[in-house]
Amino acid sequence: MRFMGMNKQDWILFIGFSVVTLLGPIIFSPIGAGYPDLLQKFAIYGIFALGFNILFGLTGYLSFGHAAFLGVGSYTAVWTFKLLSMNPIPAIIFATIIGGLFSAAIGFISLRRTGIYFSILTLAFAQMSYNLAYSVLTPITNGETGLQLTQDDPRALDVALGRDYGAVLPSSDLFGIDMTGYPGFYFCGVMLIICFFISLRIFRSPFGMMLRAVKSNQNRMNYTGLNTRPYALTAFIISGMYAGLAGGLLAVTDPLAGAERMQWTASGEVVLMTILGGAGTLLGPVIGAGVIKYFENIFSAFNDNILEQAFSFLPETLQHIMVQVSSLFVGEGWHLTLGALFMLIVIFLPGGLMEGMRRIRNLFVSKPPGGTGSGGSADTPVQNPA
Amino acid sequence: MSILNIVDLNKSFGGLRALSNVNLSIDKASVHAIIGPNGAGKSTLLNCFVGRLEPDTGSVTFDGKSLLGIKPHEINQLGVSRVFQTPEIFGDLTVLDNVMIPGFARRDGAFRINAWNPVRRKGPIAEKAMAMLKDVDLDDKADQIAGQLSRGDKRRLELAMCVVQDPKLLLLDEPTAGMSRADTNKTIELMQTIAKRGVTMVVIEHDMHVVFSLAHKISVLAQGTVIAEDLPEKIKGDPRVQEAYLGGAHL
Amino acid sequence: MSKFTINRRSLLKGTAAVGVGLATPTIFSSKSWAAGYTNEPKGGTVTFGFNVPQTGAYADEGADELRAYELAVEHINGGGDGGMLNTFSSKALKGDGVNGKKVVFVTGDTQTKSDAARASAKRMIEKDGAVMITGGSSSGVAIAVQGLCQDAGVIFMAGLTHSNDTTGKDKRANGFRHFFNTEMSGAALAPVLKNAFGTDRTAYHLTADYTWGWSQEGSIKKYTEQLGWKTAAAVRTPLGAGDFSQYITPVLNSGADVLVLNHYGRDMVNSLTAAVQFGLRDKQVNGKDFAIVVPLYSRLMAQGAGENVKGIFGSTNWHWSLQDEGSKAFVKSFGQKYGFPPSQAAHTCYCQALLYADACQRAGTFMPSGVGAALEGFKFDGLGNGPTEYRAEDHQCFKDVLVVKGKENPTSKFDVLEVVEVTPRSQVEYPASMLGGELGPYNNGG
Amino acid sequence: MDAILLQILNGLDKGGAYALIALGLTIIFGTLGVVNFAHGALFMLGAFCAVSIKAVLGLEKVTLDPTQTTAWGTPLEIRQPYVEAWFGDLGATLLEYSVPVSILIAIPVMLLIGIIMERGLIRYFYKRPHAEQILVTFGLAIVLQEIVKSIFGANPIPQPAPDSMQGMVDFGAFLGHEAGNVVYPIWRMTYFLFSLGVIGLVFAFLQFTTFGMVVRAGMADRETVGLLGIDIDRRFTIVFGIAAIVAGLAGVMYTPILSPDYHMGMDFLVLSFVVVVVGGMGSLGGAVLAGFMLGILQSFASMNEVKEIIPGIDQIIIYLIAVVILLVRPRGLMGRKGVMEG
Repeated sequence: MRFMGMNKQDWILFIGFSVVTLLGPIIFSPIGAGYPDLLQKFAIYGIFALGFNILFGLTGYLSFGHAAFLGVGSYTAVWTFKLLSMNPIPAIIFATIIGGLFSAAIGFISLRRTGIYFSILTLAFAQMSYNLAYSVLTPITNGETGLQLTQDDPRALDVALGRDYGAVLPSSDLFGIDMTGYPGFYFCGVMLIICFFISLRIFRSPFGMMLRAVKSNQNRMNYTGLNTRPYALTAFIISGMYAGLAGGLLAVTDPLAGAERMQWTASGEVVLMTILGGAGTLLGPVIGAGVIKYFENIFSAFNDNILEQAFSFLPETLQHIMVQVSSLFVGEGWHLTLGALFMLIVIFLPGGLMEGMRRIRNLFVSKPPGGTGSGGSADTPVQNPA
Repeated sequence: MSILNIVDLNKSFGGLRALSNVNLSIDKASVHAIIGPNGAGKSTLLNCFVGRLEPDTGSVTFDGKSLLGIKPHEINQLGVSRVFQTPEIFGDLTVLDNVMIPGFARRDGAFRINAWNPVRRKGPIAEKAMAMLKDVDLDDKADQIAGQLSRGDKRRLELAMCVVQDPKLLLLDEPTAGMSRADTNKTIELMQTIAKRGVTMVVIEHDMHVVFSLAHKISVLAQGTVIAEDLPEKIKGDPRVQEAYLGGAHL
Repeated sequence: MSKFTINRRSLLKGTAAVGVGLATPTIFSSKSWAAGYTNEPKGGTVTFGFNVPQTGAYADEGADELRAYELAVEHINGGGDGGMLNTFSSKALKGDGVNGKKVVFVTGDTQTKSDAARASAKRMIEKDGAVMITGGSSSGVAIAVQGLCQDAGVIFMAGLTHSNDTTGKDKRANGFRHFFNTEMSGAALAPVLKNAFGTDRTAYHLTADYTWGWSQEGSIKKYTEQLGWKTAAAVRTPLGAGDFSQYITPVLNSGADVLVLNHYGRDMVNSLTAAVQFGLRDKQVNGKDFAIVVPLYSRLMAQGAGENVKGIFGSTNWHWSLQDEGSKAFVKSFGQKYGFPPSQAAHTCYCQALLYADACQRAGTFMPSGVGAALEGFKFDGLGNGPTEYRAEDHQCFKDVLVVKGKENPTSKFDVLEVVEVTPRSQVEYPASMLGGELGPYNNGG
Repeated sequence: MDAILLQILNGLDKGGAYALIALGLTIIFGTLGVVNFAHGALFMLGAFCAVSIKAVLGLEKVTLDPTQTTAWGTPLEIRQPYVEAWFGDLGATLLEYSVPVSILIAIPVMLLIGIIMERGLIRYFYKRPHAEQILVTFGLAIVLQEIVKSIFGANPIPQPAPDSMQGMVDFGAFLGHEAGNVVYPIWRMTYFLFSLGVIGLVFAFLQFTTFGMVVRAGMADRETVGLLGIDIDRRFTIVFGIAAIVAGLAGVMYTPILSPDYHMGMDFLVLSFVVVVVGGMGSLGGAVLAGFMLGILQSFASMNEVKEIIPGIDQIIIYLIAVVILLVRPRGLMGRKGVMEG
């Protein structure tokens, strides 16, 4: 019934998730998303959103500054490449640690306030980081151009191990496997699976329960002998580490770190991913991240030619009209579709896409009578929406 | 042998004197009721025990330790639990979760990252929580979301959340306010069982039926001072109390 | 109850097996391995990737770039009136595509962000099989995408990018730039400024606080100080500052008599609007007329500044009012298709598409090293800028630079700039070693 | 000294814009409890009211002259604005004063937009969590700006002030400084005075009318006011409309200072939230105070003397102030306890 403390349903969820992730190149190619870069982005932003969900979905603290940790992770990883080694392992370890330290500092100050005051504090810190990275901190960040590798980087560890990349610009590789293309995706995919597993454990654990309690009633928590601040701070740091890792992976698959990763719009994006998918659910944020990245990369690429082909079965005038109308929503109009999608989701599916799936499932599967009272339910974990 | 000692407690809000020179001593394993008309300072007094308000002068000692200047969660960890006038529960969580959280708080202290092993329905904390829910007749609603319970159920749930911690001192702020007579009686029974386990209780209550069925000792607060403190039967006849309480009418 | 047995080791093994099993076929079928170079076109078509800003502040410029690319593809494939193909000095392209293959294209949105631009370029390379990426409206993006193309083994034909770094510090073998740079702007502007304002001037710089801005500020300072001008101050302004008035007020009593606005796009529109509003255009300082200079002009953006551009000097890569045969052919072809004249961004992008196609045709391959060799040192004419050379040492085009001035009496809303002087190529040339950087070897991918 | 005086003036017109946007935002917070991320879009719509009105006034009669062609081969167009053709000099003046004229037209238009927005969308979100309010209004903001982009393009559109208001005032001379040292553009002074006027009107409206009294009571305690049997719904709609008007007017008048483009609302969004929070959620006075304070501090931080001491300070000053104020004063300058803390 149980293995490593997890019950059957959770194992099915986890294994299903892993299989879908690893089969990504096949599953997503019919919708035009089966190429390495987008798959990498799915996995990386999935990690980012999973981490953000641990903070926002569980404790309810709405941070508007998480992009800062993503950016710090990227810078750390690129610097690790430059100074130590092109192996991605040290890079992501440092990215995660630095992301965690940075979030500890910002979280410690920001968590002195709650509600929108907290949100604005995190936003302010992230915007300061962004503005400084873009200009004054250029020696560290290389400003607008972004931090890049160069041929004459020291790479102390690689040199010590006698590795020489010759005259070409090195790219990161895991013991000889190049981290671009599909191998890069599998590296990110495995990280996503690990992060999902950790997230699953947190959701089902007493710690996760405490984080939900923080969201539900801080007053009662205090009078129950629980100190809320360290719980919220831990969640903040964990999500900062997830963000740092995601930033590190961005640099692993593409060794360039730009300041705009830290802009408030990037912080807003992860909020939108999480809410779009379903805040507080396990799978939702990953799905939300996928949907937004899909729109950004695929919808924006539709141009009039593609549309004309798509509607070529129609008579010419009708085809023309259809192309005109739909071109408002794709290509350069992809933002419009995204905005409209946010509105529709929030108006009709406040629980995000996960709620939509639940509703669809409920249409087909009638609810088991008597709820959880029947056989084997003693082993189900505390009711948590997956 | 007293567990809670309050000495010369004073608290003013602006010019208003809410508490003046309050002295109280609560015996271990007793039920001590504090009664008094509205605005007498009962809730202010309670808030001074649990770190919600800081008194101007005076001392509050529990089990030999001062309760002043420390945070609510630290006071709770010393063994003081509190039931609020309007139920404070975790509305988004299930009823069972609500009762398990205090269990974890008792086992793990104010903060512990226990993030790897899942919460299970087996094991001492869950079993104790279920037993507690049975005591308050909520065991069949264990999987409901607590926020959807009726008001009376919420109050009993909050009581369960406090009792499951095995507190040394339980503070109750009008535990039966707004309850039906039947519910009130059930609650009285429940509190009597708890009292029998040796839990010290301080009850603020308006309902004299509740007070006299539970209290071993009663203090009467009026205009911020204790005007009487005695056994229930003596308080009943005390003219000062009747004067303060009902302007002379008999209880 | 079923027994749920699975142990960690077998789980990992299984997962890994699935991963490898999946990866193998896709890796071999996708790119490289079997081919000689990345995305070698196998069928009857060859794919170009047009990566332009479609959202954000440069969306209009991006849209104009895209129009130019569509026009170029049409002309390369033999459609339309042939545009500048008729005036182009190289006659390799016959209007039947490139190397016998019809040109098709894919588009993407850079959002004027390095990350988004690279993601979009990667999609074109990994999914759509693009053999060349071109476009863009900012130097940061150009450098980021250029680096990516170098790694992936495709050619990058830069769009509008003006920073020295693109073909200087950050140059790459696979990258080529037709557009001019800040160094050339400085060299071209200096003599004109000397004629207009004399040699006894004090300049005050407002500079967008990022690499392009610094590059621009450095070049203008260098050349004006050679003239004998003094620099009162060089103040960095945040990108997208909106209202620039707080940076303009200190200019008023600074003693400077020239204001140099090292801004582009919206920042240029806003800072210029504020400067004019504070009366700087009509001000007298030290007995001289105060002057404003905008080193890099864009006609599209000048429209946004409206009447404020009148009489203000700057430089530009190309302008539709030029009267050479190439420019006339391009303006006619573009204007008849879209109803308005092309911008300099459209021009440079059109040229880049043509130059790339021509080089492929001459090289007889799309392999980057072959195409690069055909472009290196390539001398051509008839594309609107006079005799031009793609310098082999840094892959930078050298050609005449236009010095322009905001027109006092425009005849239409497109007619906002007038050409003051065409600075000959010889005056704006500099040694390739001056800007540093290493091209490195070509990368053919594969 | 003159430099400082100039930066104070500068901060005042900037602050005027911040205060106007923040005022509307905080009214919506205070009364409706809605976090309106579409407020920047209202500012942008106001600016585009001015653009549209100028476009309508500037509609041109196009005559084709087949004898001449443009450089791109189409017949030369001879254009004359209809208003000039019809009304002569009056028409020319109208075109000249299109920005002030826009104010009159922007008021009903923005009211209408506000009412449609509130009735059509916002009212369904009064009781929903803040995160959902943010998402839906953010989505709305994107939709609005993309629609504007598809009509007007992405480039800034110049919107000059009338000729008579394009000069400078010698402010220093009033104060006995040397003439010509402290001069300030007339339009910016006008903007500052205009913002004061609008702020004054809003305060007077809330202070001296019964409607305003109900709204203020609603800000203090919504539930109780609802219990009094007052039709609070209809009033909320109007409140939203007023906030839209204030944002719109701020936008109309700002166009000669900043050529409007579709993205300007987003640029002001973050800033206006910072202003509101620094002032204290739901506090009208706080919003105005914080608006002017941040405007002036931003101007000071941009001075070369300051930037030499702390490089980059002008890039972060607003956020730095926000952090400091929120740490020292938990609810901003004038915020009340319990508002938006959940």
